[in-house]
Amino acid sequence: MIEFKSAGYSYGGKALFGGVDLDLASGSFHFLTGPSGVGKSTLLKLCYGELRPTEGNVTLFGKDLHHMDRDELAAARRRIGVVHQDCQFLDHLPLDENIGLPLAVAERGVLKDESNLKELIAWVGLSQRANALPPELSGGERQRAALARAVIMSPDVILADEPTGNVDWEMSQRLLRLLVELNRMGKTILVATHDLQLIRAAKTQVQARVLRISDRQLQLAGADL
Amino acid sequence: MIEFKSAGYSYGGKALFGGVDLDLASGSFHFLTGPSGVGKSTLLKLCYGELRPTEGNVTLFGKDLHHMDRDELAAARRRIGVVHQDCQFLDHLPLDENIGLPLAVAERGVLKDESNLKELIAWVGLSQRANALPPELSGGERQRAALARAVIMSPDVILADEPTGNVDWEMSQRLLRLLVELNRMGKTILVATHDLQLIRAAKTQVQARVLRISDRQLQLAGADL
Amino acid sequence: MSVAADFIAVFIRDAQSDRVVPPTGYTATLTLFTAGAMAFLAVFALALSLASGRLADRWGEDLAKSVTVRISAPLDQVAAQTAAAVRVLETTAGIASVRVLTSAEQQALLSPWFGPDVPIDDLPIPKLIEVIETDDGFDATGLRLRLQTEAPGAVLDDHTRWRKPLTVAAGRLRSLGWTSILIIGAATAAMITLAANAALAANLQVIRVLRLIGATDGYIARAFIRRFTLRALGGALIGATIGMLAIWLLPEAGDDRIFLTGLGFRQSQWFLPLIIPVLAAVVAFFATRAAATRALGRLS
Amino acid sequence: MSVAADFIAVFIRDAQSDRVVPPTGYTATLTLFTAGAMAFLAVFALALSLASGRLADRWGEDLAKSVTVRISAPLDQVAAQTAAAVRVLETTAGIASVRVLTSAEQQALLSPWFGPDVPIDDLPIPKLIEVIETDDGFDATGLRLRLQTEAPGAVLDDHTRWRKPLTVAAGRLRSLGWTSILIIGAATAAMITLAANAALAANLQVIRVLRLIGATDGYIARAFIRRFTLRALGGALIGATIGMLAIWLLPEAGDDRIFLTGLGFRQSQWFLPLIIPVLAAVVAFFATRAAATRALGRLS
Ligand SMILES: Nc1ncnc2c1ncn2[C@@H]1O[C@H](COP(=O)(O)OP(=O)(O)OP(=O)(O)O)[C@@H](O)[C@H]1O
Ligand SMILES: Nc1ncnc2c1ncn2[C@@H]1O[C@H](COP(=O)(O)OP(=O)(O)OP(=O)(O)O)[C@@H](O)[C@H]1O
Ligand SMILES: [Mg+2]
Ligand SMILES: [Mg+2]
Repeated sequence: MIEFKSAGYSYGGKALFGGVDLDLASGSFHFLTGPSGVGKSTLLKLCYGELRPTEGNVTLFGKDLHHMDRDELAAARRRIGVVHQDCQFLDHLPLDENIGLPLAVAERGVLKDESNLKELIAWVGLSQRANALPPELSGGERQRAALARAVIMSPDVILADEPTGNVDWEMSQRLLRLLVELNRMGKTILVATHDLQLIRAAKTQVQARVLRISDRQLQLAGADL
Repeated sequence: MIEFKSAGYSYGGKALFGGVDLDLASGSFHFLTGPSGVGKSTLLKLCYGELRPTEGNVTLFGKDLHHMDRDELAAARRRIGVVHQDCQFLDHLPLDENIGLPLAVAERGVLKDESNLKELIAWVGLSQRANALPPELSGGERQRAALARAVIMSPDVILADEPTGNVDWEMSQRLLRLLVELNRMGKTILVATHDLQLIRAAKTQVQARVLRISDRQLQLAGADL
Repeated sequence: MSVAADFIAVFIRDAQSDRVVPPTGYTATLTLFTAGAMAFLAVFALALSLASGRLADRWGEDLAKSVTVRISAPLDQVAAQTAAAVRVLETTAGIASVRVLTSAEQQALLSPWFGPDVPIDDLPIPKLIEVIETDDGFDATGLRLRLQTEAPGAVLDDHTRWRKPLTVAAGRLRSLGWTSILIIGAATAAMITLAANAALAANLQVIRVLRLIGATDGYIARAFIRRFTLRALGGALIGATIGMLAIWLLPEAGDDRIFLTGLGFRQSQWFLPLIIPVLAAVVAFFATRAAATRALGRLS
Repeated sequence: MSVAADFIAVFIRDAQSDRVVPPTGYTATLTLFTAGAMAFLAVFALALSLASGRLADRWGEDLAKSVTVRISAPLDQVAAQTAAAVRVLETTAGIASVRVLTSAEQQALLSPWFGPDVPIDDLPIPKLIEVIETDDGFDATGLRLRLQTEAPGAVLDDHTRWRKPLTVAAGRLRSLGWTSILIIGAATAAMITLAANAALAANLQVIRVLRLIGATDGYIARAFIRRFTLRALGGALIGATIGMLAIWLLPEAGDDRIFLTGLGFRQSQWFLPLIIPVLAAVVAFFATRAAATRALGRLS
């Protein structure tokens, strides 16, 4: 689905990482970890084309990011669900419309009354808050909503950046179960997190590989995780 | 310093909690916990007057929130350092100026070259990023910067809302040490978090009380924490 | 998408993308108001231009081409010299018509000064010949020379020099009007561009979110373009209508030979101000389109 | 803080609070440009008003109060009747001065029509008496009756009726100018208010952060007010200067008795357009102040 070929990224000269070879194969489940500021979010941004690699290549669905035009990129993004670290919403739309936004943008219509949407909102525990505006949500509620929005389109790939930073342990387990279930349905999943407990819990449920950025390299984490 | 007298809050009729009696005495260290959406951030907002209680009273530095005018509130806020859950910065100012902002606003001048500021920035591990604009920071870097901004003025009270949600375990221990040290210097501290590990780690270093919101009540958590 | 298709799309309701782009608040009102105020001013400038134009034209026709030849001669020679002068004039190239004023006409000319009862015929006052030039005009120096030999008492008197400044003034007023319209138009375009840019800048966050979840540039731009174009159109329509109403209500003095008592539109001219809202919409369309393209280009 | 102190504070540099409030980008340019364009238009409207005003005044003085009495009588009675009429006029209330035109003057009046060599004195044409009214004017009917008995050949001829429409036109043009100035002023105020509101709305996040870390309302408002006021002042200064330059460069025809060939300022009038930027600054100050107060009031 998404492939890195000796890809690297640097913000204005300062290389974050380089020579990354990575294949997010269909149906795979990856964790990405590493200390704060090491480049986890940056690597995720390469996966959905918010950034282009400053060295090497990144291929989305078989097409090189360097050669995709803006509309192709938009099309590719509709196949990728992303939970951003700073979960961004449209503050003037109620939560359910925000979660349904990818459907609206894909011009499949606003499916406010679709049962799938309602079910999903219930799963992340936001049924009570469906009509609230994003600024009226608590931190954890926003994070759950972001995850719901990322999966609503049933995308091929789901990228989640620190999806459980603001929720309690029980809720984080619940969100993890959602991701695991989607992975069992064949979705490709990549989760960036610093929460090692979450990774350990996941490994009991799913065959997941744990990647770690250190020394400007992407490494496979040892069995200690 | 900050006192709740049978205070309660409800957003448009839906009561979050009520009858809260709480005294954040000078030099005390409190944790506030509870599941996502239970009202932790709301309770903190009452502590610095972003919200006024819908029932009962909240007193800041001996003055009732209900009777404070806008300039009095501003003055009180200069004695309270806050780490907001969605760490907000001025995106057009570099990080060091953002961290020094409370000094500027208190009209004590922009102390860009003050050693205190530099030291603090180094403590939260941001020396390398001092000239970056906030949107160029990683999630964890923003959170650390927010904590630095909260303590720069050496305020009497420090309120931190989920200050370690986006940083790894080592960094969170480091930030905790900063708070503990400030508490030893006599500052009043209240940290809202869902990270029970952090609370446990803190209890080994400092005499902290753990509060929990549940059943719309503020309760003292048992010895299990 | 082609420009034309884009423009037509502006007028097709799209509830969904209208909802996705947040209300643009003050910039929206600003656009509406700016378009309205500017259209109002433009209507007045247009009326001023048209009225001065009418005036300049009329004076141009009535006066610029009118010349008088005056015969001052002893009473017994007047008739002969007049006839001679008329012959000369009739054979001069560039003269359309020649007419000797009657006593009654000459009396009418004098009456403001001397009252209606001057016995013109008995007086040794000059005879006047009215000459209408062709568009090409005639050679005044040559004519003067010929008149001197044929009718020594004839004096060629060119009225244009009395009236010229008035024609010039009318022309200048007209160009002042057109210049104002140009300035107003340019200012409106600039203001709408800036307002659109401000709205886009304020909504950069929204645009970023939309891009990130896979919205195409067209989808995002459309909503902004539609909003600003319709707002400029609406505002300009309101402004132009109020302007036209104001002009229609202006008291109209009968004689529009006199300056600006007839500051208004004549018949079909009433349709001219209606072009203003159309122009405003077109300007807003291109301004917002350029602004949106630029803003989107900055996002990945 | 008092309004006056607030206003003065605008002109005191405060590098720190200027830095804290983010650059307002397009709304800033918009304000600058709006103020400039509107000031430019206002200068022209002012020039138009002043020129028409001058004209109306001059015609008012020269013509509205000038009346002629015409003595048409047999040649031998002219002198006696003229003297009688002058006596009557001199004793009439509301008449400031009375003067019999000399032959030379009468000849000058006639020369456009008859050439310079009419032998006025030998002709039985009427004698003219120029009468200047006082501001209050005189009773025309009463005067006519008295003249009829004392000097039967005297005819009171009121020039005002010939020139009145011109005076009316000039007056109307002047009020058109003033109306434009008012509309331009109101539109500018509205636009600056809206631009300030847009800027505040776009910066709500910044304002919230500042409030949360303990900034007072005054501190926050000051930075916005200063910015918009200075921008309106600067823009209007530029616009007014360009406008004045344009008017100064207009070719000036000599005789400003003729409409608008003298569209310009006279001596001290050149200072009048300089009031425009001051007014723009004051308007911007109050507009931004109100907008900031409102925006801040919405935050806790
Ligand atoms: N736009 C940018 N311009 C310059 N530097 C940037 C930019 N974005 C991020 N950085 C820097 O690049 C580094 C990596 O950022 P990134 O967000 O990828 O970290 P991260 O691993 O996600 O960290 P965290 O766990 O704190 O979220 C950080 O030091 C950050 O300051
Ligand atoms: N402005 C608002 N209007 C209406 N409801 C609100 C508003 N702000 C918060 N809420 C609701 O109040 C509840 C408590 O919010 P709060 O932010 O205090 O929760 P929290 O305990 O901090 O949760 P988290 O751990 O997820 O941050 C939530 O359900 C939230 O949706
Ligand atoms: Mg990150
Ligand atoms: Mg919270």
